[in-house]
Amino acid sequence: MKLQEYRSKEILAQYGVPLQAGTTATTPEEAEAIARTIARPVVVKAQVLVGGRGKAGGVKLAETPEEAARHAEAILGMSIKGITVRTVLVAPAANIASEFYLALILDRAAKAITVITSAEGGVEIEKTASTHPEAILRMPLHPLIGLQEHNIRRVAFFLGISPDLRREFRQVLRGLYDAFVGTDADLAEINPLAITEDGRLTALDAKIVLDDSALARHPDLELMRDLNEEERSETAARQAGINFIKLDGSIGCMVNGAGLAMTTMDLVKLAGGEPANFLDIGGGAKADKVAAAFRIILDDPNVKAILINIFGGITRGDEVARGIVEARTTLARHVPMVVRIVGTNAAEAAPILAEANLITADSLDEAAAKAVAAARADA
Amino acid sequence: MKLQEYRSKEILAQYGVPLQAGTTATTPEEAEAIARTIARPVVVKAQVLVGGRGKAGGVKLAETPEEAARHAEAILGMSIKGITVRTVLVAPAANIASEFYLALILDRAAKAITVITSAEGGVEIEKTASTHPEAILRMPLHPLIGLQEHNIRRVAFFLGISPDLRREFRQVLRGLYDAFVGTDADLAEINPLAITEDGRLTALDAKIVLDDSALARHPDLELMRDLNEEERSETAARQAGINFIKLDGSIGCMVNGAGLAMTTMDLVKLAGGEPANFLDIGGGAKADKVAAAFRIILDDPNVKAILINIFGGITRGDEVARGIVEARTTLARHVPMVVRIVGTNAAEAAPILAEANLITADSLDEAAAKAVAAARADA
Amino acid sequence: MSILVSGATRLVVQGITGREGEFHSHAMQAFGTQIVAGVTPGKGGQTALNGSVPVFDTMAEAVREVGANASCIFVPAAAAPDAILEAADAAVALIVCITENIPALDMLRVYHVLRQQGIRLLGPNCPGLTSVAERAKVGIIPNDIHRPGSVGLVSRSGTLTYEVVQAMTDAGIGQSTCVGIGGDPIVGTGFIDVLDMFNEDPETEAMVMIGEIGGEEEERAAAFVKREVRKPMAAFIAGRTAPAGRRMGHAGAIISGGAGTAESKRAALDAAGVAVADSPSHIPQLLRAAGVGG
Amino acid sequence: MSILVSGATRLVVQGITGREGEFHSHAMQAFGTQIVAGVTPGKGGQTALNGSVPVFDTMAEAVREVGANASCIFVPAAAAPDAILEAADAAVALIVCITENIPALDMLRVYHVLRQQGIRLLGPNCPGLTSVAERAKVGIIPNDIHRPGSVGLVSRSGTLTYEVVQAMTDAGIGQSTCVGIGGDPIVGTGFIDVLDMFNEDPETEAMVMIGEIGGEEEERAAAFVKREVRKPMAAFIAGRTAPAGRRMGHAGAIISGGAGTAESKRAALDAAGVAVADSPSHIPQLLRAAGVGG
Repeated sequence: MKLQEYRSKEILAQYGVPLQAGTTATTPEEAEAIARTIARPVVVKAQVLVGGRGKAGGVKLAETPEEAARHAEAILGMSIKGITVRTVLVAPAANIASEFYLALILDRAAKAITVITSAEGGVEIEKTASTHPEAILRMPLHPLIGLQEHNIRRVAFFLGISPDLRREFRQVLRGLYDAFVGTDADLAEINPLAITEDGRLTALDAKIVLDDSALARHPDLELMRDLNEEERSETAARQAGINFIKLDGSIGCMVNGAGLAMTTMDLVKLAGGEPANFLDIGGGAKADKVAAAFRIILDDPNVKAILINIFGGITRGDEVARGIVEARTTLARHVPMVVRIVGTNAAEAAPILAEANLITADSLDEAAAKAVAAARADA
Repeated sequence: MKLQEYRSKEILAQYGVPLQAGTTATTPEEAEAIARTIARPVVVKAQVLVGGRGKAGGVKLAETPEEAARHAEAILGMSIKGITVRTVLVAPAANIASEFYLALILDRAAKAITVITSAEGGVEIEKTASTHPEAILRMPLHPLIGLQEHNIRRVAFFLGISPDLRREFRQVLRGLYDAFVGTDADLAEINPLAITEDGRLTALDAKIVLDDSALARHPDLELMRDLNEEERSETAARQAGINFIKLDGSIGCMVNGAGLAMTTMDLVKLAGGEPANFLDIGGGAKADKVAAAFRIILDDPNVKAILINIFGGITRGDEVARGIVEARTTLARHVPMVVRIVGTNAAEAAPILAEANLITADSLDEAAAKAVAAARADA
Repeated sequence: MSILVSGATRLVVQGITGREGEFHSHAMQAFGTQIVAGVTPGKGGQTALNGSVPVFDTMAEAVREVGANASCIFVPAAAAPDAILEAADAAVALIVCITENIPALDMLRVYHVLRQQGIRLLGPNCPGLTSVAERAKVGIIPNDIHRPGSVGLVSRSGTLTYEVVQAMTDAGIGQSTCVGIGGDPIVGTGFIDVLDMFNEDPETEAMVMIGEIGGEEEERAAAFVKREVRKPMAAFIAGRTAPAGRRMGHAGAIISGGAGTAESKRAALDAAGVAVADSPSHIPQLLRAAGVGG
Repeated sequence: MSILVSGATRLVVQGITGREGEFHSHAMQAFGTQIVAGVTPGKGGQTALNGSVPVFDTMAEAVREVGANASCIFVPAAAAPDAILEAADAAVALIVCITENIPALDMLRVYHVLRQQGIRLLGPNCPGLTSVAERAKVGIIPNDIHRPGSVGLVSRSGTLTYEVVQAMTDAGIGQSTCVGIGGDPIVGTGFIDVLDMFNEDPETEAMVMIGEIGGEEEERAAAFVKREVRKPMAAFIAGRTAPAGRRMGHAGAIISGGAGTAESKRAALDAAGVAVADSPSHIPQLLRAAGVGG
């Protein structure tokens, strides 16, 4: 789960990272009022989870509170990569002497929390990696004892942090690490970490991405989820315990298992169609879950047909078949359904599906072809 | 550094271990006043760092505050294994249903913090170990990730802790572990850990021994040192940065290096004498340190001769020689001194010692023999 | 023959008294797996699987009392890392963790502790593995999809694995061992580990690898195959249509920073001489084409 | 010949600009050790040892820039564990830590991290080691007490080691390598490790072991010697007169619960066929009696 800049900064501030958090506003008037209370100039920043907000005009400097209000007015309601800006962050602007990139990631290859840092701050690390990779230090930390003082020293010397700022730098990296571990993050990034002209270290922008699997033990962080930036259907799916991602095609997919769900999408494409979604219904899908999955899929008006692909293992085929038949009666909208059930209790599922006059298929390839055909016929 | 029972309990209570700490008293009146404020009966316990206080009559049960005062009167001033009792602990007495032994040690062989536990509480673990070792569970913890929930479960099941007390037991062991790590302990022991007749877990007695090397980062714990139970000369040595242990013989020893200091003692004994002390003066001993060492050695009236054995390495022989000569002039009392200096700058040391008319020796065996002879002559 | 499990496997099931643990223990036992114990803290002294198996409070007892040498874990995510560490401390040789949604930082720790102890972990978030010829299964792969044979299969997925195994069985191509390594970012055993074992296993004549988007394990496996493997191999990679930056069900299935795409993995495998299928159903014909018999 | 260090040792001194670090670096250089760098955070870019050696801010630089492969640590106790971990992260093959009074729990952690990384640590609280024939010394053992020869010496002590070495040299018995393992309860390298290396070292014909009260390392070493060692051996154990329950200077030198006495160690060594001396000065004659020549 990605956190907004202002949420990420709230967290880093709690862990002692020096920064000027600023305050969020949802109206120009609020932005103006906030600007009045802090040192000028201020910066007004769109709070969206997509990249490139600067280029899109979502970050503006204001010399006066009135200017802050005008900028907020321009930014609020703006659409950045399809996301409507609903919140801006108003914070004191810094006079930047130099900028760094400093991040921690969960490094799958190194199987470690890894520091990634560069003296080239303010630009995307992928850009630095492609232009001059030697400017980047990638340092895996020991997985059982974590961030050590010598790790901090090495990063500080790599970045050329001056002796008088080393204590403060230690606080930044220690805080970033503690925040990473404390929130179960996948990524905790400060970009840029700036040295101001008056010689202070400060985190000007921050991004934290949380490990979804760990959210269960961080109810406080779960509350930071920004539902405005999530598809309504994805929110509904999450609440129903269904793995769902909305896509742009016309063939709704309902599958058990993530790998098989991706494969089902791939085969729809291979059959000449476009998947409308990724949907993994999980194990042991009963009627209520199937019904929820139907509602979520059909909430998308583009969906012209549904492909249901169940490989019975934990999930029993006949249960799913009954669930489908039962749930179908509750639907607001009807589209052709192609059902393929194999594996555990597939034989028991077959007559149930036949009786309900559902289109069935033996192989996944066949199911995909039938679903694509059905969607075309329906269009 | 050993901590008194009441100090150990203070620490364990801070880490959430359930116990009834009680309050210390140094007079019978105080003991009586304390007894008035707590549930009866109470137990009055001598606070000494030596074992066997129970057998020595240093632990007594009192039904009334008056009885507590009488017991305190008897115990205060009592001598237990040479230590005069100056403090008693007055605490509520428990009705014990069952008792356990539970300790953590720094296990040199396993190179781990190791849980040692037994369902036979209230007796010394060494006794259980010799009578029925199968009643003891010895479980090393992972040195990098520490106490895990499965470790706690295993101990709880080993001890047969009933389901309703498992949460409380978890708190005991978790607290004991956190206290061990938090104070840099060598040993943290609860004996007995009792289940009372009303079904609560409580630590009735506790002992913490701290790692002397870690005291520098625990100034709060250093303040818990009981100077009453330390030889005055040992306190003085510690403050002078000298490793010193008082013994019962007549030959004072001043050596650089712990192994060589022990060896010097051993050779004194082999030569027919008895060492009066262990003294390691450390590296680079200058005149002031040598003078302090002399004062500490001569504070013991049994000392009839001093053997100085220096192997120059870091320490330079001539510096020590000059230190000896200089320090000797400041001494309140004079005894024969046998000086052996070898290694770095031993050649430069020889004329200094000769000029000062000190008895010298080439080998350690010879030095020991001369010191023993000198002590006899002096006696 | 088989890798990792065999008739000598003496399995303990952690969480045997739970709904899933019990269901799958029955299936494992029905398949032929020798289940010697269950562990559920607090239920020591009871029995499970219709009285056929003793239940202990701790793994230490299960190992001491009945000589368990492998463990299968059906314990909720919050307690699963501790269960794995408990099994490792009890020194079983193989631990298979079925549990999904274990926090990655917990697994990081567990991974390194087990590695240092020299204990093999499969998973978490995996369907386990099945030795077809030896009738030994540790995990949840359905019993009746197999046919004994000489193809070793390794996969990051669950039901997709079943799909491929079923397709092989239907085509008359049998399996030696089928291994699901799990869909999480940090898993105990990777593709290369399993491919290496198959490569050394005299009874495995060909291999199938089922990958998916995310990470670079498939690319590394391809490099390993190119260097070390001479047995015929086919592969399938799921997620060609997966959008970047989204986690596709599995915690590990995400394309990030341009890395981890299906195309990158397919290209790497192709370059390593592995036949890459467009659909799971094509796997059998690719194997046949590579000379794999019944 | 020698164990652990040789002419190929490229030493970096951590804490080279400190008083002790500088003093002993000069001595090591004078003995013949190849010191290639110093490390003092914040003093990178300076030089040490009369301009002969560059100083770096980090161990990573020292290894990268001048190919250091061993480190000697003269860093105060509060910073020493981190310095050891830094050296290990920089992947030098040998780390010798002279520092005393390092908290035991810090060393516990360091010990296991280094073990897992496969890096050899000597110490802490040790005098280091000297290869006499190869003129390579890492540590603080005095330069001029040696005589080249074929006896390997291992000791938990500092000055007591010098005493024994001097006695040997005075008696005309030369040394191959002298190793001080340190007097702390948790040290990186134990008696058995060093005895094993001496046992395998073709240039070491006999061994001397100097132990002291506390722990059971000497007893374990005796069992190892009985099992594995066929070279002549003499030993000395300090602390026959040490009282129980008191720490005799070294953090590890304590008799507790009746274990760790000098008599127990002497008896174990005696049973293993090791000649045990009553005084350090007897070591040479015991060696001669065991057939050791000049």
